Amino acid sequence: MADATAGQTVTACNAPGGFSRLARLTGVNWRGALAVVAFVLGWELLVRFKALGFAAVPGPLESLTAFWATYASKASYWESWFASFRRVVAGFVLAQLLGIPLGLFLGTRERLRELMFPVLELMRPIPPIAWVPLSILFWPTHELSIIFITFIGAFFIIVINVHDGVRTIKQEHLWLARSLGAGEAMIFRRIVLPSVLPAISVGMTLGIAVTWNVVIAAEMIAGDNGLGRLTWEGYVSHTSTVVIIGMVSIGFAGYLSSALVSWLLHKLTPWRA
Amino acid sequence: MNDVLHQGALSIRQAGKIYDPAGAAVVALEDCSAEIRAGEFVAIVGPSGCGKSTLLNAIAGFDRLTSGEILLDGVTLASPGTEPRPGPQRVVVFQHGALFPWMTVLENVIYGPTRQRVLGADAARAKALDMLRRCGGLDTAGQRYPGQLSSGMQRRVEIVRALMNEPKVLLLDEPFRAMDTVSKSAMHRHLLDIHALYPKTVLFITHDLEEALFLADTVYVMTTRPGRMKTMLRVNLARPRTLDMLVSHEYLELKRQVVAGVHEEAQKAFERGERELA
Amino acid sequence: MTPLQTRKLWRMGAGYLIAFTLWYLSVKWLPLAAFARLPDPVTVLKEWFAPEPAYGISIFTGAYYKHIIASTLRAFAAFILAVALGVPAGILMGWSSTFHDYAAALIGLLRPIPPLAWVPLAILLLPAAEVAVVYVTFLVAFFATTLNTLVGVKAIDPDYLRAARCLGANRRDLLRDIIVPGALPQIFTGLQIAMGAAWFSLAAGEMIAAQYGLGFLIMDAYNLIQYPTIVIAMVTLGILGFLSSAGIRLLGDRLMRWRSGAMGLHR
Amino acid sequence: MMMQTSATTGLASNATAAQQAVPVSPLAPRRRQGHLVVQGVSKRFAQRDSAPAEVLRDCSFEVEPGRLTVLMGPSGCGKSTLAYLLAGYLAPDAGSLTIDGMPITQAGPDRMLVFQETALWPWMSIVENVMFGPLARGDMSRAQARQAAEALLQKFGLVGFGDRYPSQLSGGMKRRAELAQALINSPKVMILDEPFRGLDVMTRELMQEYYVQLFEETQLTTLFITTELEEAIFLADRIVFMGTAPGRIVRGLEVDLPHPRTIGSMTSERYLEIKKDAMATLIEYGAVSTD
Repeated sequence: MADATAGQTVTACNAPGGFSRLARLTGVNWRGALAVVAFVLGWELLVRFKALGFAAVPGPLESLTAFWATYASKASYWESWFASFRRVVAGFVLAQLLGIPLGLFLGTRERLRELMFPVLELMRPIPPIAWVPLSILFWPTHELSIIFITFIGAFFIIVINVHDGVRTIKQEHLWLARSLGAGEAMIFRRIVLPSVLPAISVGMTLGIAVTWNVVIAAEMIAGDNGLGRLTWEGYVSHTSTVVIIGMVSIGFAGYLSSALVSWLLHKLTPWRA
Repeated sequence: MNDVLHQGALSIRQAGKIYDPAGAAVVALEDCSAEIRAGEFVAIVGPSGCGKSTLLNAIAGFDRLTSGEILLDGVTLASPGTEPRPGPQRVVVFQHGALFPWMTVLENVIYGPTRQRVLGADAARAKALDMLRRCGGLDTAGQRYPGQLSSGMQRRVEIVRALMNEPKVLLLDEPFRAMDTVSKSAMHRHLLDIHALYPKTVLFITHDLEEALFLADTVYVMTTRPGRMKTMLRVNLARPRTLDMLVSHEYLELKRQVVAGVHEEAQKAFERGERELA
Repeated sequence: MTPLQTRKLWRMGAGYLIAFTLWYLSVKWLPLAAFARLPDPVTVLKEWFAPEPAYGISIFTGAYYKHIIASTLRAFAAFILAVALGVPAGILMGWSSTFHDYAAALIGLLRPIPPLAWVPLAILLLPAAEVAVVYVTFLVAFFATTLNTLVGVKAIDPDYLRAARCLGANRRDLLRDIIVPGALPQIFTGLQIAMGAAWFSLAAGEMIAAQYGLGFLIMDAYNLIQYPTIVIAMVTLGILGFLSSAGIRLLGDRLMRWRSGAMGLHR
Repeated sequence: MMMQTSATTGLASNATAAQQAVPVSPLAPRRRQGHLVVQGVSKRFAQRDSAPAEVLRDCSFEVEPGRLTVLMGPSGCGKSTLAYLLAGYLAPDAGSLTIDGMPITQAGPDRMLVFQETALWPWMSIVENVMFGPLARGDMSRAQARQAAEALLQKFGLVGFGDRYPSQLSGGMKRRAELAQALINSPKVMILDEPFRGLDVMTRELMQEYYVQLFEETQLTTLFITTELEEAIFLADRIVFMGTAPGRIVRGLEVDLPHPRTIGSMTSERYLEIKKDAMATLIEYGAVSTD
């Protein structure tokens, strides 16, 4: 789930063409808009003509109307939003609160790193979802077990990113502070922490994406509410509009949280404009 | 200057370039003219942002002129009307080096002739090894990757890669900028030897006046933006150039003539740079 | 081995030992029911290496390898599909701005949806649960590969393109001689991320919708109260993930010898 | 705006203006301080998978107070290591380093080092960077520190850039901000480790002129490290030459060009003689071939 941030869109060679001039003038990616419209139309047509197994799947229009008609106003729909968000926020925030200090410790204390890091390195490749059964066994309530899974999802990523960040602090930055007579506490607060912020932001950006992915699967397997559960039940009860609505809602929720995280990180690092 | 060559005469006539005419309309080049004879080693000295690279890009065919014209042996290379097209007639050696890191030295050097199907693989390889050997025994590094060479060796291999295409004009964009004194003076020696072996018209772009005077037949000093040829100085030092010329009186006299003008342009460029940042 | 390395090795060993004993003590002695329910490391190891394992899964039993092969095949099928489609897509996006505008919008539309949210729809749409699991695994690997390839193409120094054009290279030459090799390092970074993500999604997909594979084994062992097998399957997933990433790194180093060559730079 | 043309007079007036506000202006000419003595210093660096590399072997030289000494040598000969030893970041394996007779044991504001790559903290504004020293040591109140910093920025032609982040400044401007950051602490010695290396030749020459005028005005003991011969001769009262690694001092050369040094001094007869003499030493000891 941890994929790289997209590169900027300056391309090797700009084909002149109408659209790019239009795009430059209006700043809107018209071709992109065209692509999205084509996608939705294609989806509608495939459903209309029952092609390629789309028989069991509702079209965009049908899903939209179903959403407005029944779900937009239904309390239980918004409750699933709230349930999923609660788990994501709990797991993610906990992962940052524990992960960042641990990452800092591992990055600065040689002995602790050589002791603990290999163990972390061994646990990292285990997919977070694989922890579901043990988590259910361990935690008294389903809620806690799902929060633990979301925590695991974000925890390893932030610890390792912060650890790498601390180890790439420019030596000159530390030496200069020592020459100027700053004590260790001030050096940590005003030099080490700010220089680790970029690594923290990478860890959080990747972490929030993983957390959403994990919460959906955990809810599908072990949850009794939440957007993942909603989507799964849509499938089980063959009301496929709910599957679509669930997916789109999850997409929005994921997008919103990522946007929130990147806005927050932008505020924390104004100098990196 | 050896006039055995009758190829590579470069005529720059009132060249002008404006970036983003509709928007910020930054005038990079304005009424920039120079007549460069075949086989002449010309150095262009100017502060950063004075349009040296813009001129080089126009000659090399990377960018289009907005006014004026540049001809190579009477044929139009660049003008508002012509479609800029790079080609082996005028090859650029880039400031930060552009040897393809994923190709060995030999693959780099034969890239040009083999891509243009001017030479078969074996013929190209033979010619490349011969040229590398003559330019300071570089043939032994044939199978190594650029990343394994010193910056000096990389720069020379890049020059050989350019010469393999029998270019009419060799364009050097501040090639020795990041080198310290000792390696820079060694590179000057190598460049002059190679130029003697393979006489070509050379356009050498630099910030370093001393380097320009030591290497070139003619030095053009460019004004800060918009770039124009401020002064032209014939360097009448004998060839081959030797290190002790650097401390000769003729050299000192040449330097006295232009150092004030160059310094003035540098000051103006520096202050404009800061005003723009303010 | 220098003293530095031996000390590091000792500490690593000590780290594993401490983790192992902590796990064992917390399960065996800690008066907490939560811990007591968990399988302890010694039982897990015994089960894992037992010729006749209590629950039928150990390094000596065929069933274990049946699951491993199933998962590995799915992971690599999805991964290879993602590379075959993702690398060209990334290069095309970097190479032509028209294609980029279209593709970027579609990716932007689909990417925020967590891959596992696709599972129900995939099962409905696609013929078999098997294809659905591979599709979900493919999706996340595809996005990682495409976007990293795009970043790789963007990061190529324009001087290389200009130098090649000076030397008479046409558009096709540029693509083959400059764009692909130049973007390769970043492509391989993408492949490693894609592989990691593929195993993440595969495990979840198998837990939800598969009949065999390590993900399925984890849920099956849970339902049949064979807890040590859960841990065996989890650790096996971890090892497979680690080995496949290491494999990609090795492939990368071999393909890009010029980069390792750069290490031997003598100044 | 970059630099008052009438170098000396312009600087003096600002100095006095700053004086009332701050007890001792860092720029007023001072008693001869900052006598550095390096005696028989050797240094080895442990390497991960091979025997330790010997960087310095039995290095001895002096930096007289109130003079500008240039340490000149090929890249990779251990010049920066010497700078780090003098700044107190590293300890020698053998030999001794003292300042005004006191052994150098740790980093301190009496010996300020300007690094090759800018070490301005990117997350602090320029004025915060400059104020960091006095505030870290608690020598000044926040108001005093800000006033002293503003005075220095004004002196270095960086008026109006105080609230900018380092990434928003040009190479030359960042270097001047670093000088301000160092000078606010009234150091006894300034150590500059190839400070103008990344700049283009012309900006570099302007910065050389800038520093030599600052030195002529403050007489602040300076150790200037470079690989560029012209830069060494233009700035130095005395040049100390280092041979290739493992670094040791091979020769000293007095540069008796008159002060104040200007671009003109680069075209005088005496300059030529000194350059000829120095080139011979460089070729003999610095013979780093590029192949």
